[in-house]
Amino acid sequence: MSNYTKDYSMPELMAVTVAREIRDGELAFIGVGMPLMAATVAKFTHAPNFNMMVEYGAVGPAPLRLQMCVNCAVNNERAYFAGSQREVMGAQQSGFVDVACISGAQIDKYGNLNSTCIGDYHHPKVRLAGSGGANDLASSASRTVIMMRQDGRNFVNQVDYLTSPGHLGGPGERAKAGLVGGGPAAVVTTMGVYRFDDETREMYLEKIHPGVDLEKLKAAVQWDLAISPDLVLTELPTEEQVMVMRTLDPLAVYLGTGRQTLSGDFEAFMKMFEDSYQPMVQLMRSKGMM
Amino acid sequence: MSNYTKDYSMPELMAVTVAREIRDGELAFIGVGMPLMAATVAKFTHAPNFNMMVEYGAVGPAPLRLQMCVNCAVNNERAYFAGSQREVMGAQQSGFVDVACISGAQIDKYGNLNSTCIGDYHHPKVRLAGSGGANDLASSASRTVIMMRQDGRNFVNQVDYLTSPGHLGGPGERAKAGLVGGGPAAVVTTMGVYRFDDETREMYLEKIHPGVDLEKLKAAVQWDLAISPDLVLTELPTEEQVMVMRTLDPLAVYLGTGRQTLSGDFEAFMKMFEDSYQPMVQLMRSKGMM
Amino acid sequence: MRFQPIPIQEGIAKPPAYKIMTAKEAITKFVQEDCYLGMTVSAAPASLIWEMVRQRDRIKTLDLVITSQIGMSSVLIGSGLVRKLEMGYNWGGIEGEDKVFRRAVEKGIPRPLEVEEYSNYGAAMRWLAASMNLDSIGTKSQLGSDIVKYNPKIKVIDDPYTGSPVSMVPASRPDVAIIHAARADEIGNVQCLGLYGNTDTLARAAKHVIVSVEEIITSAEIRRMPNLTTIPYYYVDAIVHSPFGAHWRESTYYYHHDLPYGLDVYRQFATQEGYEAWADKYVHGTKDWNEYCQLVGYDRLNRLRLSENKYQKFGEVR
Amino acid sequence: MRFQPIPIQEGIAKPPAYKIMTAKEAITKFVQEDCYLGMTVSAAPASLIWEMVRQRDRIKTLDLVITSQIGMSSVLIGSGLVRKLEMGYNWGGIEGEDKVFRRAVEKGIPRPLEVEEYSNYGAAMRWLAASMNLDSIGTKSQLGSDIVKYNPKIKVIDDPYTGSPVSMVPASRPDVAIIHAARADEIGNVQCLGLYGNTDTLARAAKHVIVSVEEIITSAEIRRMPNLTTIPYYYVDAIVHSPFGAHWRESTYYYHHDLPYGLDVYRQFATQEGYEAWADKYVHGTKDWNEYCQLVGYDRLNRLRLSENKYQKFGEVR
Repeated sequence: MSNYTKDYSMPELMAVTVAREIRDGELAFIGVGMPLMAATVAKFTHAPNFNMMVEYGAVGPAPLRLQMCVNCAVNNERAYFAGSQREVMGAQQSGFVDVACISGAQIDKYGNLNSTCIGDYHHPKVRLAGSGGANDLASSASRTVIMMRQDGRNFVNQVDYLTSPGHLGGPGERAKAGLVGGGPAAVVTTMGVYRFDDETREMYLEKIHPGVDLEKLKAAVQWDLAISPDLVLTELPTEEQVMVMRTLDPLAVYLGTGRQTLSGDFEAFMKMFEDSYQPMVQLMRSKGMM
Repeated sequence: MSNYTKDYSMPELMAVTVAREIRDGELAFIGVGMPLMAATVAKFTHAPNFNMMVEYGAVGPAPLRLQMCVNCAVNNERAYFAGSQREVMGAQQSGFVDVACISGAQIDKYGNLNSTCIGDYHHPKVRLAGSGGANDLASSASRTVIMMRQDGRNFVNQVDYLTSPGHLGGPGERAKAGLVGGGPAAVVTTMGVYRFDDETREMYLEKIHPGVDLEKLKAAVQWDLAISPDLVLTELPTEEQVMVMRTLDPLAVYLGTGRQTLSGDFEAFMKMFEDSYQPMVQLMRSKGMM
Repeated sequence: MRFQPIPIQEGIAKPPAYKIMTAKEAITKFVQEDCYLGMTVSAAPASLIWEMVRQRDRIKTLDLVITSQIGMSSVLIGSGLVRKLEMGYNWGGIEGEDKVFRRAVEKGIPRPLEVEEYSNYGAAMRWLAASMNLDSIGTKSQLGSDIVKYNPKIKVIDDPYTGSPVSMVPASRPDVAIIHAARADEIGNVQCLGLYGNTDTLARAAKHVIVSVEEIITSAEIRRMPNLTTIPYYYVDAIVHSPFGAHWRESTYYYHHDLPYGLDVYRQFATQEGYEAWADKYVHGTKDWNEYCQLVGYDRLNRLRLSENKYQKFGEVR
Repeated sequence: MRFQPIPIQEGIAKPPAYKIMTAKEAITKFVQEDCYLGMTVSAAPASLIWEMVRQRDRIKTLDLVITSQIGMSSVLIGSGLVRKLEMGYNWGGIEGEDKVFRRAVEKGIPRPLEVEEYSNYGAAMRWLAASMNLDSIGTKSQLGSDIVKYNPKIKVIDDPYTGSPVSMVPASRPDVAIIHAARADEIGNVQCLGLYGNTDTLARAAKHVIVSVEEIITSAEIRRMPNLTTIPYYYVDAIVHSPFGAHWRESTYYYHHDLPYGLDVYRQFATQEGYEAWADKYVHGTKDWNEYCQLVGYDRLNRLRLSENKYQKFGEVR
């Protein structure tokens, strides 16, 4: 089954790597963008009984088209449940979410994330979106998988604003703060895959992406990064995994330049749905999903 | 319109008297039994835009048959809303219930009710049902209307257990306790109709039922009962009011001996629905309700 | 590849696996001695209650938590299974005075019954709190009443923002919830149709959830109107197919309350001997719900169904 | 006698009266200067937002409370109406970076914007608290984060039962809620179909509620499936009939997100001049929602509808 391909982009590699963090039968809290692509890959390949939970109130959607947003009509498509945010967020605070995918603009060695502001909170250099559901998921999901670009400046000693708790200041601090979830289990970046030491709760490098230079990676981390003695290359995407992503999102809206393509071009947008409809039907049928 | 009738029973007089406490356009929290009959009279006569709220989660049912219980299937019949108790109880705690009908086994002069036990709580002579929704409604409804038998022993100086707050110990005490509702507005018994003095919050007799002796009524109250200087006779039921009750409940399940009649008699039960179906359809049609 | 349900795993979220079992299997698997059992009465999970009474020698003792119960808790209390009752209300409703409850509280027959008491909303909020993993929650009910005086688990505190009094109730997290509902698919997505009281929060508060249903439907039917799903599959451990499973009580869109039966049962419950005679015949004398229905008579049950459907049927206005 | 809707009276419960009015009438009647306005984005109440922007000279200032907003709040912030934003999240979603929000917070353009910040669930719980008339409620979110550090309105306390830390948030009771939904009858029973986020609790938390809908339906249709009623009439002040009323965003079962339009709008919003040019043309340049739809083009809107209905239609699986 593992027909690896070299025909992939970096966002596709990241999405596939995140997908592999999702196990069959699990319930995962998923936003749009890369997490959605990862979830879709998981569902259509190794985790057919995994289900998505979407923040505005959907569980288990099985759509034939690309979601646009966490409150999007598409999330209702053949879902098991559609209703309130309270339902899904209440379930997640109660520990029913096995895995959640979150992100941030900055991260520290304990996996604490900032998605609120760069610079001083009251006079920000860059104002960002704020927590959204990220703080909630970081607080209460059984485990989180963090995805982010690694740009050389955002693996920091201290985040400018701690939006979403990782392991806070180290061992035992989550429990002391009253947090019920397990915290971050993995960080998937444009350079590699990181996990957290069971004892110190500090991040270490587990896998490095093909073609990434280890020294450059280390230079892109402000602290003295621990490296796994068993450091391996990140597993490549399979042909099927890449096919799934390109079938659902042929214009690479989430993993490429689709948004630039579509801005103002209504005909291209309508065509995207028309073109992807039959391939998606065939994909769903081939997987016994419809 | 007021064609008064003398063909009525005491429970029917009480139900009609309670019905007159309900104003058009209001939202009333209604249980089964006498409150249901009162609500039905109101809806079919002077308050067509009044709606019932039922504890297990229904609003505005317009059934063609007799409700059996607050969680009964009948409450779903052509309702505006069906769902959770949280919905209706949350609304009522927020003040959306204009009027609620409650009852109890004992009452004191401030309208505090006991529906929990007779005698000591830990060693009760008679164990009763407990609060149910009565405490909730007594706490938060804009006003309550209390219905009860007056048997000579239950208008007491002190209730054995204060299940549902009336005006507690007098003026200002509800607000001090943190209660958000207005408390009892009227008490309708087998003898008369009582209201509460605006200043002292003590109960006084406003109306006396036809045929009831005032001295006997006073003797049936443990405290020195205040009597309105404008004491009047309770208004009689109209022919239409009695007709409504007997159309919905031809065997007097709630206001008579219907339960004895029906115990073990399945055929009589089926016949009750068959017999009442067409008259109810006609009644609903005559009122423009279907 | 077909989507195959996978085996039940350990974990909080129940997987989307095949969950249909018999009442006997479900009760045997999930309800153990000293179980803290939550139940609601909309609709009544009668087929599950009967099965617990059948297994009373194994189960021995239950601590029962309800909001309000009308009728059905009598069957459990009369069996001697219930040691403690956390409640807002317990009575017979239209069937009248609950003499089973009275005997247990007043005279300790068939065993002493400890009562922990709230208002209905207070009791309901305990499941709401647990459904969100909160340890407690406030309500504006119960204030100034003897409910607070006699239940030390209710704490009246000042709201930390406004200083207004609020009565706090502790979260209730039953070991097992038993629920009756209209429909479910085989992986446990449950639709309650009509009024459902506190069923939604109870299912979210309990560690294990057993749901008996009138109908098993396809997952495609669930997916047709996902807004109607009251309890998503991840809360549910077992689905028990029990047509007429709420008898003598009602099931919205399916059948009407069997009032003559209920009144007659309550007449028999006036004495403990009467209770035992009824239970011997209708519960212990039947091996499962189907046999109970045969004893009541499917002709009778069918007429209750026709009567209900004359007035209302799902998706129609009649 | 016909059942006649009665006039609106004073009181908390809104009566079952005829409530249909235009967006202009509803906004004029209920949204005043310094209004504390609650809104959700599922679906987006675009027709009501446009109308507030048209009336910005009268309304002058709003304090806005949201949980998460994707796109639509930019239109209000860019207009200069918003003085304060209580929020969990504010960004463009798939449309990208919200430069309107950034300009307001970073540079005070077009006016300074005070931000009061929660997690999404923390923000949502504020409406849940208000929906039950509680002054505050707890959550297990926000603990240990800087959200608590920078928002003094969040209080971390020990649960009175278990001593576990819980972050309390104060109830939010907006003066007015603006909501977009699928369907309503003329007395204000509202059905949200599909995901509805926090719409249910917002409607219960606010003092006045304006709901724009895709379709006006009969009360008989409401009564056909009362389980689908998301907001009963007693919460609702005004129903505004706004077909395509969430454009450029989606409305489940009605039409798809108009992503090319949204992306183009966000491109224009990169500068305040761009915002003003867009608003001049599409908001101030149209007198009502129908004119806006004409400007966008009903042919285009209709194609979005056909696209949505190819994938899903209410009551069917496609």
